[in-house]
Amino acid sequence: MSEYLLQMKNISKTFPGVKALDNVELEIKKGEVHALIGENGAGKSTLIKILAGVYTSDPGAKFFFEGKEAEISKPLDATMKGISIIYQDLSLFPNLSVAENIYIGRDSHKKPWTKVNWNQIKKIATKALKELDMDIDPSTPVEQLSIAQQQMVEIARALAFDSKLIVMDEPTSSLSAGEVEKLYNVIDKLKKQGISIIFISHKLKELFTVSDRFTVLRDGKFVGSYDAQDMTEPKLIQLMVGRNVTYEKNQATVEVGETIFKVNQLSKEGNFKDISFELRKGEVLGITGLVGSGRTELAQAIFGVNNPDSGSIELYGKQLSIRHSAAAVKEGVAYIPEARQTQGLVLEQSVINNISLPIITKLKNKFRLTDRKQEVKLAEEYVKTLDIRPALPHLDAGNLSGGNQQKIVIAKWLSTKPKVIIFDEPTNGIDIGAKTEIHKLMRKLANEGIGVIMISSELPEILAVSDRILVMRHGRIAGELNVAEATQENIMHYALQGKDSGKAPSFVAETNQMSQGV
Amino acid sequence: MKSIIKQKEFSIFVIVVLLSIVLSFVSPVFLTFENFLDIIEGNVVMAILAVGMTLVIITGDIDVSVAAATTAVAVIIGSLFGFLPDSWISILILFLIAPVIGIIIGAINGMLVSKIKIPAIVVTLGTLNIINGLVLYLTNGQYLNSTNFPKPFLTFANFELFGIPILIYLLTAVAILTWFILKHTLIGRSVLAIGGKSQSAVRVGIDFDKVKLFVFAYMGFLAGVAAIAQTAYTKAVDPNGLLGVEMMVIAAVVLGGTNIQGGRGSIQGTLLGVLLLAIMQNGMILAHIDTFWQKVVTGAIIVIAVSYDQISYRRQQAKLAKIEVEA
Amino acid sequence: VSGSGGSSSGGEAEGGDKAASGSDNGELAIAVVPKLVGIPYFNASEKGAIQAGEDLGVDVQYTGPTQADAAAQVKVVEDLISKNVDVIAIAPNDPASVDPVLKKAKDQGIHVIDWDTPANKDLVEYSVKQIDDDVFGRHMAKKLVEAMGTEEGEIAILTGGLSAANLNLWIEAAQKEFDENYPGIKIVTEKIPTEEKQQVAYQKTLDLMKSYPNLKGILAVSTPAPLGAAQAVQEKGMQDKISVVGSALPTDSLPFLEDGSLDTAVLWDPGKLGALTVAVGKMIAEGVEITDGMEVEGVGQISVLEDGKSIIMGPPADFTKDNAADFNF
Amino acid sequence: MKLSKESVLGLIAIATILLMSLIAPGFLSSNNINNLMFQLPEFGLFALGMMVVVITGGIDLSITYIAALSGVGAALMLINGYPIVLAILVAIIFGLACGAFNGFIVSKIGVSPILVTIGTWVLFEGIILAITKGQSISGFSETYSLIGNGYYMGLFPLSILIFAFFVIVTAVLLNKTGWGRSVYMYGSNEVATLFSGIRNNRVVMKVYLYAGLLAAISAIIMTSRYNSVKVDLGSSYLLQSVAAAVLGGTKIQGGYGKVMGTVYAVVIFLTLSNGLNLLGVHRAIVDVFIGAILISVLTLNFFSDKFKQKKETTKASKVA
Ligand SMILES: Nc1ncnc2c1ncn2[C@@H]1O[C@H](COP(=O)(O)OP(=O)(O)OP(=O)(O)O)[C@@H](O)[C@H]1O
Ligand SMILES: Nc1ncnc2c1ncn2[C@@H]1O[C@H](COP(=O)(O)OP(=O)(O)OP(=O)(O)O)[C@@H](O)[C@H]1O
Ligand SMILES: [Mg+2]
Ligand SMILES: [Mg+2]
Repeated sequence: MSEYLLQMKNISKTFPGVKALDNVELEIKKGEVHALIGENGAGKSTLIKILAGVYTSDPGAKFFFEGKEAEISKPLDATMKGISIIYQDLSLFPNLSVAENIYIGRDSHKKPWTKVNWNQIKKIATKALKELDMDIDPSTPVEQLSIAQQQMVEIARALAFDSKLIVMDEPTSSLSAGEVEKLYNVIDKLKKQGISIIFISHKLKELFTVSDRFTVLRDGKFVGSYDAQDMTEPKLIQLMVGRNVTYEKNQATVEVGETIFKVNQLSKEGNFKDISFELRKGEVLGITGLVGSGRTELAQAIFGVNNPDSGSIELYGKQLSIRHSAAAVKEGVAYIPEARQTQGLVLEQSVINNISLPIITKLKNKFRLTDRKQEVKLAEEYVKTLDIRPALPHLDAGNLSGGNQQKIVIAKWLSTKPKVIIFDEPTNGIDIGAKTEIHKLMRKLANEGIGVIMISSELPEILAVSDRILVMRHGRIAGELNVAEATQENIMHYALQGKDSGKAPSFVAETNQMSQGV
Repeated sequence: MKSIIKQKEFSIFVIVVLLSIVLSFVSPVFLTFENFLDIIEGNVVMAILAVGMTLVIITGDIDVSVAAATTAVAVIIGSLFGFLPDSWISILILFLIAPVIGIIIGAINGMLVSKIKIPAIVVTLGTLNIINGLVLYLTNGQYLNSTNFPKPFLTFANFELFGIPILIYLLTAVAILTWFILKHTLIGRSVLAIGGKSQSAVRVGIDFDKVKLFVFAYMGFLAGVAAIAQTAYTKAVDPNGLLGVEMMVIAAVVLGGTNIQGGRGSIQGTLLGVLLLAIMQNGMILAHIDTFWQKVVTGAIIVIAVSYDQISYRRQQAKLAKIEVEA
Repeated sequence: VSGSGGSSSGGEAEGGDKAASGSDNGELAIAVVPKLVGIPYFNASEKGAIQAGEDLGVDVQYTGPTQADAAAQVKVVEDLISKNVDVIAIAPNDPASVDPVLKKAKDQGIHVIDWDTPANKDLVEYSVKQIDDDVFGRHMAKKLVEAMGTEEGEIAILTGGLSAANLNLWIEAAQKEFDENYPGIKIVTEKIPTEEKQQVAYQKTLDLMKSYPNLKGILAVSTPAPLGAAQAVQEKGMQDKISVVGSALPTDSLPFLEDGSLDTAVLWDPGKLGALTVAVGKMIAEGVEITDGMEVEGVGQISVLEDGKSIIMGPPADFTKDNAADFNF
Repeated sequence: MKLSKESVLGLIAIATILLMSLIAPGFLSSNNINNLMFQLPEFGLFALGMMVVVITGGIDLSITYIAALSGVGAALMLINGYPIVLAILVAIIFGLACGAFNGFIVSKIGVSPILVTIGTWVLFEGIILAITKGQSISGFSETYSLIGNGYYMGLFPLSILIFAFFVIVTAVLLNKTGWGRSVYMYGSNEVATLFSGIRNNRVVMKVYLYAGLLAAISAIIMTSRYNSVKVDLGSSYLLQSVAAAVLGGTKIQGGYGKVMGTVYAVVIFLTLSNGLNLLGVHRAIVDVFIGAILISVLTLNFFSDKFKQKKETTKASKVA
């Protein structure tokens, strides 16, 4: 029988507004670690969800498992074939114990009345946790774990199954270097047992350390599969991005002017401590750091949805007290959240209604009623200027692709004529084209004198766009760098300092927990 | 660190205990074994329904047709009484037929919820109207008393073991069975899983529709059992006897710490919830509270309890959100 | 007494279609509106009314709300006005609330009478009463004292609902009776509502017996209440210690009367009341004058009070273990 | 099929009316039309109030008891000889107070609406009992009774004009004001509105206040129409108003709901029950019909939505 464990042929997937996959193929050999790579939004997770039976692909797809043609129409089909998945956005049950979370799904094929064997559950769970040598009580409800611990539990679940194929969708995205190390060891062990692994990551170095072969996706299309030995980083990036490597530099073109925005000694218990920084006219301030370093919490504190315990904020020398997002809007502080689909947009409402939301109470006609004409005009303007596609402002926001959805969020906030905008992971899950547009836009805004803060976990992006860089670690500012002196290495140094940075100097790409979902 | 559930159960437990202490001071009879039995037996029907409702609410749904369904079954078995022989077979037959009818009603709800995706509250509101209407039309509210009940049924209804009425054993059986299902069977865990995070449930291959169908069918099953209990308790069939009970059932379940958004809940808690409402009713008269103020007190306690519960739940969540900050 | 009522049973079905066909060939249309449909008491009166309809050859339409809600009842009456019936006989849930709609009916030239519960005197041509409320309340009180066999002691009062007008009237009357003639009787607490449910009455009675250990009597008004009270007494074997008297139908009461857990059920034949209502309706529609002491077929001798409006069916019937079996309602 | 949910419902309403005028004797009699016009407002106002709450993803099970309580308020003023205006004012104040209480616990404490309003339902009922001792309060002035029974220009019932007024007000508030838009947006995704500078608490508070107001207006009409008030005034409208809102196309999870849809639904229910009564159908069967219609219409919606979604997906994927 064939050397291939799994073959997927002409896989396509259409979402409302997005052709996420277009005639993709994927071939996995027995006992290999196969890297699946591509930009954000390339379609990796979607492909995986199809393999998992969570999404059904558009007609015409073919699956071969262990040489035989196979059908995967529902998750159970995949499970029964010994395919287990580590989901990028996790698939845990907050209300259930670690033990049960690890075990659950094994019995899905059995009769509903099957008795659950708690002892076996405990045994299996404990064993799996041991392999990753984690010491957490298996009876802890998952909701009480940190994101990193939760990701480990998700991994432990995959190990606990006696799988033939384990898919890891950005498994290390929020792990500390130490935990990453453990995972590598496990992967080696699995390979020795002849278990195949599909490994998805944005960290190239990591990919080269673990993978035997690569499959590259670009904008939902299949680029090719290659052996690791005849592959180099630059070549890989070339294939991924389809054009020259890094983002073109985007730094300040105008003279950086006076301080417009100031944060003094901002603290919130269990979130961040003693945060102080300044933002000057004409510059883009980048904030980066590991996941859970408190960047989002900080941004949301400034924006008034996560009120700090102490500290103060100044805008153009004026003391602000923002205890609610409404106040933020009034003062001209805007926040573009990382969780686009849950916090950023009302998906089941029209593009128009989304764009006008923050200023809806101000769009009044002479009868002091909502001025629909003006509202529509506003929306159409932004659709034009930001080139939102499709240019149908009456469509529900949910029907647009990631990048265009993000543009709607931006339009929404531009409509408030803000003095300061905080972008939180602005390009997460959107394709390269939209990405560079957004970078240009941020720069343009800065040049117009609007204060721009960009939170990002993607170092190339940080280095490309920001003029000054704050690195956060465990809720504090660990360091400040000028882009001139900044390199991936010294940023990493600040971000990881004090922890065992082990190997894996590569950086952590933050997953956007909500952005996709079945 | 044990799960929040326990804590919620605990808080209601405290309320019950406090209330009992107060009542035992104002009235000597409150703490008597007899009074206790009366309280429980008087609320067996409510408790059985609440136990079923717990599962429904854990999956994040709701069923407002339970009282109607129970009445429907009661009326049907009432009309059967005429034909049943005066032998123990009758009891057997009842315990076969009643649950089956209940399951059918429940399954219809379940189908509409899981397959047609109509929100549970709407579906059950509809079936509530339909069932009540039909019952009223067919029975014309005709009230059946025990005269034409088969004798064995009356013996069954009055049966006591160690001075404890049979209905209390029935409730215990239902409670244990349901607890066991919820805690020790695959389907039971799936119920908790779906309530916890439906997306994950789908991903791990849990059959969403099947579980929902099960939950409503089981609710129907217990409605059938409750119908027998009701008939045995009142020794009569009164088509109007349970009007409006569904709301109190829901209140009891939620007071018992089951989260209306789904995912959390336990049988233990629900039983405590029922007990709380029961003690309140019982206490009203024992505590000589003026008739006209009793509802005010009941309403106030419900509002306070659910608010308190929500506040403590929020505190919990806030704690969980924290991240470690370098000193 | 029961003979006429007796014949009514079974005739119902055939009565149904006769009534249906009746409306076509221009018979008198008499609408009888109970407080609500679907409770035993009003079912019994329905039987009587329909039966009388057949006997008297009029088209009786017996319809009411499914809840004892004033708004719902007014709707029913309004729809009846649209149907242009000749007579509307109403048992108002909330007497005042039907004033406007009854006016409307009169303006349409529809004859309006009330039955079971009085509506606004100025609007109705006649007021058909089973019995005078005051007499009835006092009668129940007397019966209770009788059953208790002593004029001393604690009693409690159960009622169907706190907001039922006629029940409240009876209870007031009973209380008057106790105050005036039986000073030894102590009412331990405010009247206790039982939601018109036997089960609730049962539980409340259990609680009462506990919180008032030397309770001697229970007065239970509204038809399910006495049954619930009796059931409690029966189960606790207190037949000899606690007397229960109330307004209930004999057939329902039977099992409790037999063992003395219910001492006396006081009521009238609701069927007869229905029949009388229909008869009165027919007479006014045909302009027949109604006089005190006149014989009404199937009902018996009726009395008309001085006001010339209130028609009293007759004294209440006391149902005891000796006679209850003879009744069919 | 280009018709909106609402217009389809409108057609169904017309169909029901036609059907009834064919089969139900005296349905078209001026007198009966009158009845319908007098019956519409009180029910319609409840349904509108319920709809607004449901658009936020909530529900108000205390609405009819709010009405009864404000009715009691008005009644007490009237029988104590205060001027009508004052009585009306008190009724409205009571309604708003109850609404505020619900609104506070829902928006500030964050308890789920169904629980809050089950609690307040019992609570308000209790308060009424405590005030009225269960007795009905009645006997108001002729002038007051005009509100519910009077005509405008001898042609239109006053009450239906009041209703029409509030239909328009509700439509304007929902579709032409920032609050209204926020209500819909909140109903679809309250996190997003919070992250867009919307004060969710106020939006929700106002929603329950508005429901309270409409309940109070309904109470004024009812008390005037029935010239009396009692603890269970209008209680039979509770579940009906939820049914009407949902049948009207309002999404029980929130985010969608149109005034006209609800009005059509109310018309359908009223026509149905009125017609069936004229036909001499047993009252109970009317309930059965209401339940059946509710479920079958939603089943239809389900399939048509499914169909529509398919089309949209393909359309969108083409343009994208
Ligand atoms: N449920 C969904 N509905 C609509 N569009 C979706 C959905 N899930 C994914 N998409 C879109 O499909 C495209 C591919 O998404 P996918 O998550 O597969 O990318 P990815 O390669 O996993 O990106 P990342 O590296 O950020 O995880 C994106 O444009 C995304 O916006
Ligand atoms: N015997 C067990 N072993 C391991 N985990 C368990 C066990 N029992 C319960 N759990 C976990 O504890 C959490 C609570 O589960 P559940 O509510 O069903 O039981 P419980 O209420 O904790 O225990 P009980 O119902 O016996 O009081 C769940 O996440 C479940 O996975
Ligand atoms: Mg992905
Ligand atoms: Mg973040």
